[in-house]
Amino acid sequence: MDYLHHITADQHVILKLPSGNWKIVELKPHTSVSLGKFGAFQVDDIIGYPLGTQFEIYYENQSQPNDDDPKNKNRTPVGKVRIMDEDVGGSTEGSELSNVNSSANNMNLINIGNEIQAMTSEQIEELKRQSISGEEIVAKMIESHSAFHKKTLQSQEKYLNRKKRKFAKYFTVEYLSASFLLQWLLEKGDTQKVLDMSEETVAMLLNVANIRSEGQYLCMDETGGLLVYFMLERMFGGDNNSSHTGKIVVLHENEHANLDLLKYSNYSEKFINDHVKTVSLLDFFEPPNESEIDSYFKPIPKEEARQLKAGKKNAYQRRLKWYYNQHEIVQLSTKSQYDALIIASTLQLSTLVPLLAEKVHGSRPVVCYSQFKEILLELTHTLYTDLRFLAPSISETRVRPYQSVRGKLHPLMTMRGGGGYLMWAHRVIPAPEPPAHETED
Amino acid sequence: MDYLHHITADQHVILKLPSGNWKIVELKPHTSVSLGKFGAFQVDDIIGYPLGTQFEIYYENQSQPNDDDPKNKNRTPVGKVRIMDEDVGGSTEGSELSNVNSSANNMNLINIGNEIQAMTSEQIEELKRQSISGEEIVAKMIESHSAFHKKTLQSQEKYLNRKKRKFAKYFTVEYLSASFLLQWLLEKGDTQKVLDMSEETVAMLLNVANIRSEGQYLCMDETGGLLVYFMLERMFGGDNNSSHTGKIVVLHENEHANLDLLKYSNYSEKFINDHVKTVSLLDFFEPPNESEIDSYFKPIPKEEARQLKAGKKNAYQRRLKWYYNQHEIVQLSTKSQYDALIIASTLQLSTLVPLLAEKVHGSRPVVCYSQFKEILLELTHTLYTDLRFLAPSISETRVRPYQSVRGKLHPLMTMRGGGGYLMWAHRVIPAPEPPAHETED
Amino acid sequence: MDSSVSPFSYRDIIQEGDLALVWISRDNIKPIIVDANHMFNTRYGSFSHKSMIGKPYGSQIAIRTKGQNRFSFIHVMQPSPELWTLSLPHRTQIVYTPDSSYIMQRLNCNPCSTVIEAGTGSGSFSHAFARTVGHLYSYEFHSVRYEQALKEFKDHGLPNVTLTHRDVCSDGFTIKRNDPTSYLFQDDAAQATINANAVFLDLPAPWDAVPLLDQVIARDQKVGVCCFSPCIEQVDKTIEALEKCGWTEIQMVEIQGKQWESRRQMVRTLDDALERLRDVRRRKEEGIERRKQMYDAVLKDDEADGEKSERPQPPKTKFNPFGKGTRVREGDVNYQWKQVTKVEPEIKSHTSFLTFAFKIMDKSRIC
Amino acid sequence: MDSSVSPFSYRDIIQEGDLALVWISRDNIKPIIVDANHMFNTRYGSFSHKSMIGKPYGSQIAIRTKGQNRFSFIHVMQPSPELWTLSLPHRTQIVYTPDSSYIMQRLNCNPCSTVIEAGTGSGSFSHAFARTVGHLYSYEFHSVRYEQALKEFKDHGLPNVTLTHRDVCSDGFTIKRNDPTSYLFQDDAAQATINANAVFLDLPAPWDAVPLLDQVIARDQKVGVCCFSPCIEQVDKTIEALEKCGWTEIQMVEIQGKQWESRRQMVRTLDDALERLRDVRRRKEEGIERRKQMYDAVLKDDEADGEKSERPQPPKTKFNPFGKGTRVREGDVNYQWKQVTKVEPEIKSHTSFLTFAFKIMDKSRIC
Repeated sequence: MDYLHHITADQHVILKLPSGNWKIVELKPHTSVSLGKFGAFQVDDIIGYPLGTQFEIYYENQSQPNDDDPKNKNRTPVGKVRIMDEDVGGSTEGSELSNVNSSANNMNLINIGNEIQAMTSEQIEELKRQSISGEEIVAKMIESHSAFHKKTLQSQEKYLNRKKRKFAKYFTVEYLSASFLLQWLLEKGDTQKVLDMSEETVAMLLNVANIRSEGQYLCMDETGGLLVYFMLERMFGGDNNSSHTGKIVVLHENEHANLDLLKYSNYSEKFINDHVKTVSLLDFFEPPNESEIDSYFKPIPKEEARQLKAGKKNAYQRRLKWYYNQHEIVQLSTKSQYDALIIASTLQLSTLVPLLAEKVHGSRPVVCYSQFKEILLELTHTLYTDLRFLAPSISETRVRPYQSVRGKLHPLMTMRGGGGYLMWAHRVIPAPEPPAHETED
Repeated sequence: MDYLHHITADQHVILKLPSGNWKIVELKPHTSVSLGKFGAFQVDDIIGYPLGTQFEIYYENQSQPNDDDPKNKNRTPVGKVRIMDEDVGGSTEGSELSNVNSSANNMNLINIGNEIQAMTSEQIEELKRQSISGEEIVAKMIESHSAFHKKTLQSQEKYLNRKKRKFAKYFTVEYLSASFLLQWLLEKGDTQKVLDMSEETVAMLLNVANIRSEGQYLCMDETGGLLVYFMLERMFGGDNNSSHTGKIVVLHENEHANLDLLKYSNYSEKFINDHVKTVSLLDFFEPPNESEIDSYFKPIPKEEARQLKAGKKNAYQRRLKWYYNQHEIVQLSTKSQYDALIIASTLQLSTLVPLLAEKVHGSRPVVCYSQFKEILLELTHTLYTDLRFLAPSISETRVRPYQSVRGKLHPLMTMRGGGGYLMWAHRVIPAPEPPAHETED
Repeated sequence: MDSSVSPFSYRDIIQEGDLALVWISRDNIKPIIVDANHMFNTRYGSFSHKSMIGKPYGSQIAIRTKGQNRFSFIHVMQPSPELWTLSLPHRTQIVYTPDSSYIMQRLNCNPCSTVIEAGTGSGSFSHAFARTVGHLYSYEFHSVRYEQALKEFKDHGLPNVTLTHRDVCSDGFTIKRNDPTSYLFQDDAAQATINANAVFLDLPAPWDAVPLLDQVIARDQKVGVCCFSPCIEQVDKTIEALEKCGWTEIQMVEIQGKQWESRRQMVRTLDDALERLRDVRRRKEEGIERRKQMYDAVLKDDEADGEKSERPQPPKTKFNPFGKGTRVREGDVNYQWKQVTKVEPEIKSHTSFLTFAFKIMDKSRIC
Repeated sequence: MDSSVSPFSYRDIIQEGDLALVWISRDNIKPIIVDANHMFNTRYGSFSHKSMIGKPYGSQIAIRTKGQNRFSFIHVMQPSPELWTLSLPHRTQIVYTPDSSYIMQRLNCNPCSTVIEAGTGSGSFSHAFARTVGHLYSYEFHSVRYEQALKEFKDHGLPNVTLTHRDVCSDGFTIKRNDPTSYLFQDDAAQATINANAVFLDLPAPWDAVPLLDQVIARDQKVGVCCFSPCIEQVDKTIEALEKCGWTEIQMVEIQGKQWESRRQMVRTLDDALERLRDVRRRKEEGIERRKQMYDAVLKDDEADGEKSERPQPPKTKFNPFGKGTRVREGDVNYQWKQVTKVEPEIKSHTSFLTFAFKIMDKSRIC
C-alpha cells in the first residue's frame, strides 16, 4: 500500500501552491505538470517521495528556456525539483492588522508597499518569463523599492514574506484525502455543488452516524459523490485491497447516481463496484418483481454461454448483467436492513426520512445534512411525532482557525460563513402502550 | 447630579455579592440591608461614597451579636463597613480545567477538596452564625483539612480562593444601569420575561436604531420596560434634570403598558411622564375622534376650575386629565412622524411592522428584536416585497467572555446560549417607476 | 455475551450479558449489563431486564407504574462511542464529539491509521478512535485511571487498543517488556513497534512530550499531531516546541458546537390583539358613559362629593384569542404556531484549543 | 446647508449643500454634498442632484437609462454613524458596529459621559460616540489622518468632539495651549480640564498609554476603559499594565457579529421525484421490451451480429416538476418555497479582543 504514503505513478494527488490554492493532478509517468506562474515539473522526478513532501522548482540554466520559438513564449518551462526542508508559507493571512506594531515606528507605514514600487508589472512579468527564481525577483524589487529602507524591521520582513510567496516556485504533493478534495472544491467556488458542507460538519456526521468498516449504509448524496468519498475513506482508508466488507447503498433521484467526484479517488473500479451500490428512489420504493425479472430473462448454463458466438455473447452478457442488477435491487430494497441512514439531499426531508428510516435497524443513527437549519427544523418537527425516532436534534459545528504565529496569535479576521447543519436521531422500535392496571384503591 | 456617581439616599442601587449574584436595593436612610450569609450593613454607612465602591462588612465584637434571644438566632447581625482597596473575586469561573497544571505534580489531585474535608457543614454553619469573618472560617477549615499539605501550591491557592469567595463578607454598590438590570434579571432566571435578550443585542439595537437624546421613537416593549429603560439611559443618562427633549411612545397590546421595571429606575415620575407616553395599539390605529372627545368634555376656564369644591375639583381634574390624554393620543397616532420604530414584541411582526412603519420618517431605521431568527425571517420576506423598506437584514451579535487571568487565558467554558436577533431596515419612500423613453432606433 | 464480539460492533438482539445503554433522556443515559435477574430502576418506574432480552436493540420498553398507573418507558440502545460519551457523568473531563470528530478527520483517521493518544482520561475518545483506526496506543499516567481503563477496554472488547501506564512527558512513548502495559509482545522483541501516523496529546504540558515523539512515529510518512489545551498560553508553548522539533503546517483552531432544539412560538396576529383591545374599549366606553353621567350629576349637585360616590367597575373581559392567563401547551392545536429553533440554555463555549502540526521524518525516495 | 446643524442630526428634506449618503447597494454607499449643478454617476445611470433637492430623505430616485431604457434607482439617505461606517471603503480599518455598540454599552455611554478615544483612525467610531456622549476627546498620532479627521468633524458639525494630534503612548493625554488641537481654551486656563469617565484605546501598545490615564480621568467616579487589540499577546500585556495601574474588574471579551440573508429553497417532494423517475422508467421499459425482442431475435438467428443491430434510443423525458435544466428564479410562484436564512459567504470571524477594566481613583466620601 505504498500509494497511501508515497507518491506513485498514475495516482491522483493534490498539489498545494504558494498562493494557497490547490490543484488536482493525475501523475502520468513521463509527462510534465505545469503550475503556471509557479513553474512546471516532470512527474518522474517526484515519484517515490513521501506524500506530503514539499518541492522547489529550480532552473539550472536560466537562459535556456528563453528560446526564440514564439510558440514557447507563454509555455511554462519545465524545471528540476529539489526537496524543501523548511516549510514555507504557514498560516498567516493576507489581511493586515493596523494596530499590531508599536505606534512609535509606525508613522511612515501608511500605504507603503503598493504605492512606492518602482518596478512596473510588465518588468515583473518579464522577469517571471525569464524564469528567474522567486528569491531573485524579490531581490530586484527591493533594489527598485525606494522606501524599503524606511520600513521597520518587522514590516520589512512582512513585505519580503508576502513578495516571496507571490513569486516563489514551490509546491507540496499531498494525498488526495476527502478533506482536501472538499477544500479544493470550496476554493474553486463550488460551494453550492457540495451544499455548502464544511469539513467539520461532515466530520461530525461520520462520527454520529457511527461509520465503521463493516457497516451497510443507506445514503443519499447530492454533493456529487463527496459524501460517499468521505465515507469510503473513513471505512477503508484508500486501501484497494481492504478486507473490510462495508457497503454504501446510494439512492438517487435522477436516472443515474451522480458520484462524479469519485473519479479523483484512487479506488479501483472493481473496488467501487464492490462497495458502492446505486439504486434509484423509484426502484427502492417500487422494486422490480422477482418473477417478472425471471420472465424477461433466464441465465443459461455457463458452459452453453461460453460457446455463444461473439455478437451473441455480448448481447447475452449485457442481459445477464441486467438480470443480476435487477435481483440486486430487489435484495437492497426489500431484504436489507441498514446500519445508518445518511442523507445530504435537497429533496424535502420531512417526506423522505420517515420512509427511508423503515429500512434502518433499531438503535442505529439517522443523520441528515442540510445547508439550512430551517429545513432540519421542519424535519425534526415531523420526526418528533413519529415514535420510531429517538430524540431528534439539530447540531451546528464550526471551526475557527487562528493565525498561529507566536506573538501574533489571533483568530483569522475573516472566514467562510456557512458550513451546514446536522439532524441526528436514532431509529427505535416503539412498544405498544401497556394496558392500564386495574386501580387498586 | 451627584446621584449619578455617588451613593445617595433613597436611590435604587444594585449590589454585587461575593457569590457573583446581584441584589437590587432601595437605600432608605437609617435602615439596614441584609445580604444573608454575606452579612448586613447600615445604609447610612455607605451614603456619599462613589458608586462602584467595594465594601467589606466586619464585626468589631464577635461575641456581641450572638445573644441569647432565640428570635435573633437567624437574623443576620448588622456589621460595620470599610472600603476594600483591592478587587476580590475577578472573572475566574467555577468549573475546573483538568489539564492546566503540569502533569508531574498532578497525580494526587483527583477529587481533592470535596471528599477530604473533616468539618461538617453543620460546623461551618455554626461558624457562620457566629459571624466569624470569612478569613477565619477558611483558616479553621484548613486546619481540619487532612490533605491540604498534599496539594500543590497552585491548587492550594485555588482552593483558598474558592473558599474565601464562599465565606467572605463584601459587596460592591453599583449604579443601576440598564445592563446591570438585565444581568440581574437573567441571573434571577427571568430569561423569558426579557425575551432572552442579551446586553450585546440590545446594545446593537440602540446603535442601529440611531437613538439620540432628541429623538421621537415609536416603540413596543414586551420586556416589562427593560428596553425602554435601555433607551432612556442612552438618551438621558439617568439625569432627571436633562434638558433633552426626546420622547418614547410605547404602544401596548394590553389595557395598560407593562413598564414595571422602570420602578427600579431613579427617574422621577414627572420625568417619566414627560418622556414616556403609552398608547394602546387600538388607540393608535383607531384613535379617538377629536370632536367626539370635545363632545364628552370641555375644559372650563382655569379661574372657574380653581373655585370648584374639593370633591368636584377632583372629578373635574380626572376628567381634564382624560381630555388631555385623549387629545395626546390623537396627536401621537395621527400627527407625529417618528425617528425610529423599535419593536420587541411576540405579536406577529409581519402583520405589525408594515402598519407601524407608516408613521416613520424617511431614512429612519426600523429595528425589530426577536428571540427567534425564524420570526425575523418571515418578517424580512414580507418587507422585501414592500418598497418602503430598504435592505432588511438579520443580524446576530454574541459576546464571548474570557477567563481574563494572565497565564490562564481562555474563553469561559460555558456561557448562556441565546441572546436573540435583530432585523434592521430603513424606512424609505418609493418613487413611481419612470415612464420608458421612446426607443431611438 | 460472546466475549469475542465487542458490544460496540453492530448487534441486533438484546442478549443476556450484553452491555447496553438505557436511554431515559438525552441527559440521562445509563449503561447496564443485561442480567435476567435484575431490574433497572428509575424514578419513573422499574424495568425488568427480562423484558428486554430477545427484543431488538432500539426497542422501547414500556410499563405502567404500579403506584400511579402512569405510562412510563425507556429505550434500550446498543452502545456507540458517541452514545457512550453522552452516558458519561457530566463532571468527567471528556473530549466532546464535535472536537473528537474534527480531530479524527484532520488526522485522516481510518483503518490504515496507527494512533497515539495521551492521556486516556475517561476513555471516551479512545472508543471513537478504536472504532475507526487500525491500532490505538493509549497512555495514561494516573494509576487508578489506568486500571479502570484497562478493565473497561477489556470488557468493551477493544482488541486494537494497547494501553500503557506511563507519564509520557518524562518517560516517552516507547513500550518495553516489563512496562505496565496491555501490549502483547511477539517472540522476544525487546520493545513494541509503534510507527504511529497520528498523535493526539491531551496533556497539561504537551511541550514536554512533543520532543519524545520521534522515537515512535512512522519515519517515512507524513504524520499528524493534535495537542488539546484549554489555555492560550499552553498553545504558545506548544507551538514553540513543535517548531523546535521540526513540525510544520502548524495551525491552531477552536471548535464550536451548538445543539438546537425545535420549538414552536404562538402566532399572535395584530388583528387578534386589536379585537381583544376592542373588547376592552367596549367595556371602558360603557364606563366613560357612566362616569360622564356621574360627572354631570356631580357638577350639577353642588353638595355631592365626587370622591365618595362609587366608581363603577367594568366587568372583566372574557375574550382572549391567545389564551393568556390559562397556560397554553406549546403546539396546542387550537392555536396557530410558528416553528422556531432554540439553542441550549447553556452552551459549551470553549472546550480547548486544538493545535495541529505535521512532520515527515525521512523524506528519502523509495523505488 | 445651515452650518450650525450637523448633517447627522435628524433632518427631513434634502437641501442644497447637505451631506447625504447615496445608497446604491448595501456594499456600495457613497457620500455626496448635494449641489444642484452636479450629477451622481453610477454604472447603472446618472442621477441629477436637482432631482433630489426638496424631496424627503429616504426618497428613492428613479430613472430610465437613456441607452438601454432600463429602470434604475438609488436611495438618498441621511447619514447616521452606522450608515457612515457602512459607507467607508472596506479596506479602511474600522471598529464595526457590533463592537462599537457593545463598547458604548459596557462603558455606559450617554449624554453625561465624557469619553477619551485614542486613536481616531477613520473617525467612524468617533461619530457614534459624538452622537451619544456629552464630550469626546479624540487623539490621533498620524498627522495626515489628524488633518483629515479635523476637517471631517468640522464638516460634519460635531461640536462636542475635541481632536488632538498626539502620540498618547509617549506624550499622554493632557491638552495644553499651543498643542495641535481643536480644543477651545477658556480664559487663560493653561490646560484642558478633561475628567473623562470612559476611555477607548485602539492603539498598538495600549500598555504604554494606560499609566498616563490617571492625569485625565475623573477622580471621584468609577471610570471604565476598553482596550481594542487584535492579538492575544497584546491582551496579556494590557492586563499586566491595567493590574499594575490599579484597574479592577478586568475582563476580556470578543464580539461575534453575523449577518443573515433571507432566502428561499425550493420544496421538492419525494412524490414529485418519484413521478419523474416513473416517467424515466416508462421510457426504459419500452426500451427493455424492444431489447428483449431484439435479443430473442439474435439468439434465434445464428448468423445475425448482436452488436451491429441498432439499439433503439428512448426519447428524452419532458416531465420535470423541479424545472431542472431551465434556471428557476428563486421565489418563482410556479414552485413551492421554504424560507431559509443564509449567513454571509465570508464572515468577520475576528475584529479584536476587547479588554475592559474599571477604576475609582478617589474613594473618599462626599457629604
